[in-house]
Amino acid sequence: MQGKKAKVVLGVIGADCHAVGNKILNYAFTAAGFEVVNLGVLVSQQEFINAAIETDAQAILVASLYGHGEMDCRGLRERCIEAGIDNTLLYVGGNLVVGKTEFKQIEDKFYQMGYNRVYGPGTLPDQVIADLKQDLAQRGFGCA
Amino acid sequence: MQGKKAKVVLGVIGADCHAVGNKILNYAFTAAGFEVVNLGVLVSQQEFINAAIETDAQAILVASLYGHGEMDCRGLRERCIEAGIDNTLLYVGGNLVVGKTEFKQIEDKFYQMGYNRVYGPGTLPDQVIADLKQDLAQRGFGCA
Amino acid sequence: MNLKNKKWTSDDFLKVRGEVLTQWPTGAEIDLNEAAKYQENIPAYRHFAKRLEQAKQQGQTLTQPRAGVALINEHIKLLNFLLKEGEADLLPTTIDSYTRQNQYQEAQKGIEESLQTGRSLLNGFPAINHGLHGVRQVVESIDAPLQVRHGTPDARLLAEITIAGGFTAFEGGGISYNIPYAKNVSLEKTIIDWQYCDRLVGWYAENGIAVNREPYGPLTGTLVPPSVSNAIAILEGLLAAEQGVKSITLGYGQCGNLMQDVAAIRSLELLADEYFRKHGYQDCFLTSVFHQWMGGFPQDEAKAFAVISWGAAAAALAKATKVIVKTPHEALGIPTKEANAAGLRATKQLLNMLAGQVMPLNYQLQEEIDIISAETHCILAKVFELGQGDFAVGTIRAFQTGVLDVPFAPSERTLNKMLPARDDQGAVRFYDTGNLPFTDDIKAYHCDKMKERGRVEGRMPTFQMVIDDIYAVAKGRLVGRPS
Amino acid sequence: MNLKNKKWTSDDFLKVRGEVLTQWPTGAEIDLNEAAKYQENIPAYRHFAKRLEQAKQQGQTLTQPRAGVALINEHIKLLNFLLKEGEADLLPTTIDSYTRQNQYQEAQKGIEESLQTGRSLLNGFPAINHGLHGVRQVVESIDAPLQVRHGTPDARLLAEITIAGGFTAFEGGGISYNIPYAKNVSLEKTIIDWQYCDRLVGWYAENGIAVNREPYGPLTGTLVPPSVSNAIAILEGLLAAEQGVKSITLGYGQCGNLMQDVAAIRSLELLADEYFRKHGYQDCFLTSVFHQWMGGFPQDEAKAFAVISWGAAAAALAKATKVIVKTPHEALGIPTKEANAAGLRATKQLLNMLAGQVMPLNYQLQEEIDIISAETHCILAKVFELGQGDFAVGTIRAFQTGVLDVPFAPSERTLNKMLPARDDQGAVRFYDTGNLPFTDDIKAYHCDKMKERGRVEGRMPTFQMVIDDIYAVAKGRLVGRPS
Ligand code: B12
Ligand code: B12
Repeated sequence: MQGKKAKVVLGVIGADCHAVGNKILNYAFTAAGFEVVNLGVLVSQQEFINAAIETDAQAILVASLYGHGEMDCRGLRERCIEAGIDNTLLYVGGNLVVGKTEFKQIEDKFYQMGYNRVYGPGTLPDQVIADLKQDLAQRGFGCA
Repeated sequence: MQGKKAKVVLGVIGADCHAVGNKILNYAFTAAGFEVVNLGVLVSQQEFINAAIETDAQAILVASLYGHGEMDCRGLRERCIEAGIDNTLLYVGGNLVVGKTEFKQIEDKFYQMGYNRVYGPGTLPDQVIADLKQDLAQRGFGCA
Repeated sequence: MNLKNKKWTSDDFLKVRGEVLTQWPTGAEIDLNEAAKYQENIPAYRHFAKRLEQAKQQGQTLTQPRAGVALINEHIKLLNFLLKEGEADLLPTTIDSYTRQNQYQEAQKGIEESLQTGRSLLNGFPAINHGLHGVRQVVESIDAPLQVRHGTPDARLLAEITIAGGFTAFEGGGISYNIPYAKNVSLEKTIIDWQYCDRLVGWYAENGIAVNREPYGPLTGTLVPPSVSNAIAILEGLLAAEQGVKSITLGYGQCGNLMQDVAAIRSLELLADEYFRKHGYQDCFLTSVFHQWMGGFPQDEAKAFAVISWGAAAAALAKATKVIVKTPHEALGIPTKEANAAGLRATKQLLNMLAGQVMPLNYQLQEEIDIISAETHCILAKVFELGQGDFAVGTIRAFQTGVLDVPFAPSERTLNKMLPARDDQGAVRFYDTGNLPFTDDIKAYHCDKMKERGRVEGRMPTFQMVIDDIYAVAKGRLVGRPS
Repeated sequence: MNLKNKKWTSDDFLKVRGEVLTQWPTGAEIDLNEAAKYQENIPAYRHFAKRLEQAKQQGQTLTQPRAGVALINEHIKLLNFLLKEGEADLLPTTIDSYTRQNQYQEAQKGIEESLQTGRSLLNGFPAINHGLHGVRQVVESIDAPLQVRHGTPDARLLAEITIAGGFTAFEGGGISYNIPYAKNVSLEKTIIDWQYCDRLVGWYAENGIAVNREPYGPLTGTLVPPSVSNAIAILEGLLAAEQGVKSITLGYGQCGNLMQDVAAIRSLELLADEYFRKHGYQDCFLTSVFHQWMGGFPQDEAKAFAVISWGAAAAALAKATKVIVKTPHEALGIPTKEANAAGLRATKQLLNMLAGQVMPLNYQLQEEIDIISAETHCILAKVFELGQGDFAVGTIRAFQTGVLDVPFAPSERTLNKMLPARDDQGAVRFYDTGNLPFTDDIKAYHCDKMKERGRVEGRMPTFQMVIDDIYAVAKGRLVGRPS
């Protein structure tokens, strides 16, 4: 599979309309050689699942900025399993809970929900790209 | 003694040169009808004692702004006693210790050193004047 | 209904109203005549429009925070804290995001989970679920003017419930609460829905109650050039005035370059007066609002305080009627009430220290006023032309053709062809004017400014420059320099 | 020795030097030639004068905190913290008050008590007691330019030890470290003692090492009108230049009205250039320092951050070469290192956001520059006249006659006849010009300004107005209004 472009589904979950980070992540992942399926903002869990199945994506990058992330993100891993795409990497990032909170707490919460990587506010795309490349390489997917 | 002007000795102790508060206290106590013996800044303990004895003052108002108050103010009560003016009221105010500290702690420290009243930063003259009038009245000194 | 910039008939209004009030059970609680009586009893100092008029006349700048939590009692406590510890002049009630998307079921879940866990799991106050009585409980517990702040494309029921409940000001508009807050909602629909809200406010005005309306000025809060936000603010103001609104506050989000920020508010006030007069709305009382920096904030609280203070200073020097205040927690999450009050106090300190200080006119300020005004005129003239004399119709066509365009917006209803970037002094310029209807002179002006910056940085203006600018303030600067 | 503004002879210098070095045992450790060699090895980026020159040429404003504690290791930790966590460009070593009063015995007690209790009982670093080796330990542990900041009327031994120890900048002057810091010390003596310090720095300059000197600009920090502090700054600068100093930073303490503050720095720079050229010191490199608000601070940290930020903004808009930074603990006590770093970071954020933004000339700024310059000229001309062409002699006579006068100073050597107060916009004016040698026009100007304020406040200008102004910033405003 060497040389094939890795595919990621990108979107902002729930009733969240924060678009700026989404546009930048889209730009950065594309520039880094990924094929990005960008669902934009206001994306439901089902839309994430459908897009991942349709495009056979290696990872779903879920953003939540507006504070309802805890409620919105719960159950996505279970839906992946139901949909038979339990191998898909789930990354989540943004301002994940309401209010300023110790990041370690948030991380644990989202790990328990089945997310593979959890990013706090202020994360730069480069870091996420490097992590994803590493995770994909570990899974034997040599990417761009 | 009704009607007689109460006398206070005013000064900034130690190597402290903060003059603004001193000038304002001088003005305010004078305006409130006290006779103020203002020693200004950079006043030693002995100068306070001497002035109080010479003028037969009812109170000594010690200011310390610059942070060395703890070292500078220690022992003044003992000197009063030695000098036979142990009845003199001792007030102290300003930024009494180095650094931002819980005021309660500072207060206790200076009470233990024998000061009758302790004032923190931001004290307005009116409050001190009211307190002094009350303390003097209790001691049977009806003032202006 | 056919979109037109024309005051709705009573029949049209009442017909739609019937549907609106059934969107959620609490809609049934509202009786307009009873509501008008309730509003009449609100004393002047708690009345938003009156307080703003007074401030404008006295040359004062008032402070207002954002704040809202899920539960009524907690919300009341929060607002009273901001009033006392934050010395706020005006108070908000920020609505949660589910309500903004009309997902009242989700909001209900949020209320219940908040009750269970004892902490607010919603990012705002779900006013519709709390209903008329819940809203009035808030109104009656807060001794200050109260405004609803949200971001709701379809806010008709929210307007009905909160105004009947005693709120005296309502933020939003058909453009400004669609393009930055929605993905795929028809502009035609949101403009019509906001005509409804404005007509409702117009109805109150006809009954002697001037509820204040405030189009949402900063849009995406991210490098929006002043002429773009000013044009949209004036358009929404005109649409509101046509429906009978008599108190309007036009807004602008700080860009960070002082001369440009002061010029933006001056130009907004000047042009709004001009357009309102020209189109027959001179009886509408206009005020202005300056939003402290709306883009990404630094995480460090000391640095955040600096950004907040700079916004306060610019608002004071621009003499805006009110300023919307950020908090030292901005980059991280909904602020605690303490952090919110701290932002307010910092702002108040500077507004007081700068009271009486105005930015004197100078060549640079004049240049900024001139360029912003020229651009705004270009846009508004073209919108008018596209609409064949109808600003509502023109707006739709302007967005379709990119004559109006909002950068970094989530909405698919804006072309996203225009791209802003900062010049060497940090003023927001156009890296690409897209389809904005600017003269060649104006285009050349921006092109020169971008080239000048490029020269200083030793790089060609590219999209990377735009990205660098987006991150800049959070990283401690205004202009995103190459590292 | 007879006071004259004339470069000391080598003989005179060496004679006095013999006495100075015996004031405290550590004086014996100094060897000037060895010290010059030590200074030579300090790299340019750690060299104060060079860093300032570079900043001025690049239009940068550098940040510098105040900081000093009793013990060497703690002091090093503190400075490194401010460098890393505060992002400070320049670092200080603030000297304790006993050392400032030459009470080295008391300072020693402070060191010992600090060692015992484990917290600094001194309000600064007792450099003389720590001696040459202690000082060098600090210098070698800090990777940034270092300045001595103090307030010492007789700082001769301090200058000897700290400069030999590797400090590349030394604050103070015969007027500015007497009048605000002493009660009854002869001006003649302090000017002579500071000629000594300047001659010492001049000696280093002759040996190729430009140690920076900074007259202390803000004086009492309390409503000092710009022309008064500018005149004294220029005088001290001229006296230093005569002794051979080649790098001088002139200072000004923020008053709070933006136009006045920017004008004060501009006028200071313009006039200093003029006087230095006129008197033959054009080879002296001049830079400027803006002190964030030096008067009473608000206790609330959020409000303190606002005051700090406003100082940062004014410094940036005035394009001062460096800014001395306050902390959110200012009103309460010596700041923790965290609070100190927070003040620095807030300041840095604004300096970076305002880099490239300058205050454009405008009629109000011009008016302020004109009035400050006119006043400063009046004062300096009269000093020159009183000294029959000698600025040192003239200074003594000027203070005796009130031609120079510093408000709220502890010193009995200033007449204290002049009284400042704010006008309605918050600019610091003269409530009473005392014996300042102003023209009738200038006096009338201030009188009008005070009357204008009186009218607005509905009260006659009285001393109460002055008192209200002294408390104002701490209470959250600039102008002390009647309540
Ligand atoms: C102006 C000022 C100066 C000026 C003083 C000019 C002058 N000669 O007067 C200058 C710049 C010269 C100066 C120098 C120094 N200062 Co200073 N200064 C201040 C500042 C900013 C304001 C003081 C002031 O004038 N306030 C206005 C007057 C009206 O208020 P006040 O002085 O507080 O007095 C009122 C009350 O406190 C009370 N009060 C005062 N005394 C008394 C006494 C009694 C009996 C009562 C009842 C009430 C009372 O009533 C007064 C009237 O309302 C304060 C911080 C602040 N408050 O914001 C620091 C401050 C006092 N200074 C401080 C320090 C450390 C110094 C220096 C050592 C310099 C340094 N580290 O850089 C030197 C000291 C030199 C010396 N030998 O004393 C520290 C003290 C720290 C501490 N206690 O932990 C402070 C708190 C700043 C800080 N946070 O670091 N300073
Ligand atoms: C601009 C902005 C807005 C604009 C958005 C315009 C738009 N449509 O995009 C407007 C003004 C419309 C807005 C609205 C609201 N906002 Co807002 N907004 C911001 C702000 C100031 C900046 C966001 C931004 O654009 N940053 C720049 C981009 C580049 O960074 P970013 O979004 O953080 O994304 C980066 C990283 O986080 C990371 N990342 C993000 N997602 C993901 C996902 C993955 C998988 C990974 C790996 C990484 C990653 O990478 C991105 C690129 O570097 C932030 C606060 C801040 N950060 O300073 C608040 C903030 C996000 N908003 C907030 C809130 C609450 C709201 C509102 C509810 C309004 C309100 N209370 O007033 C509404 C929400 C409406 C809705 N339905 O969503 C809160 C969220 C609170 C919380 N989580 O506790 C914040 C934190 C402000 C605050 N402290 O209150 N907002």
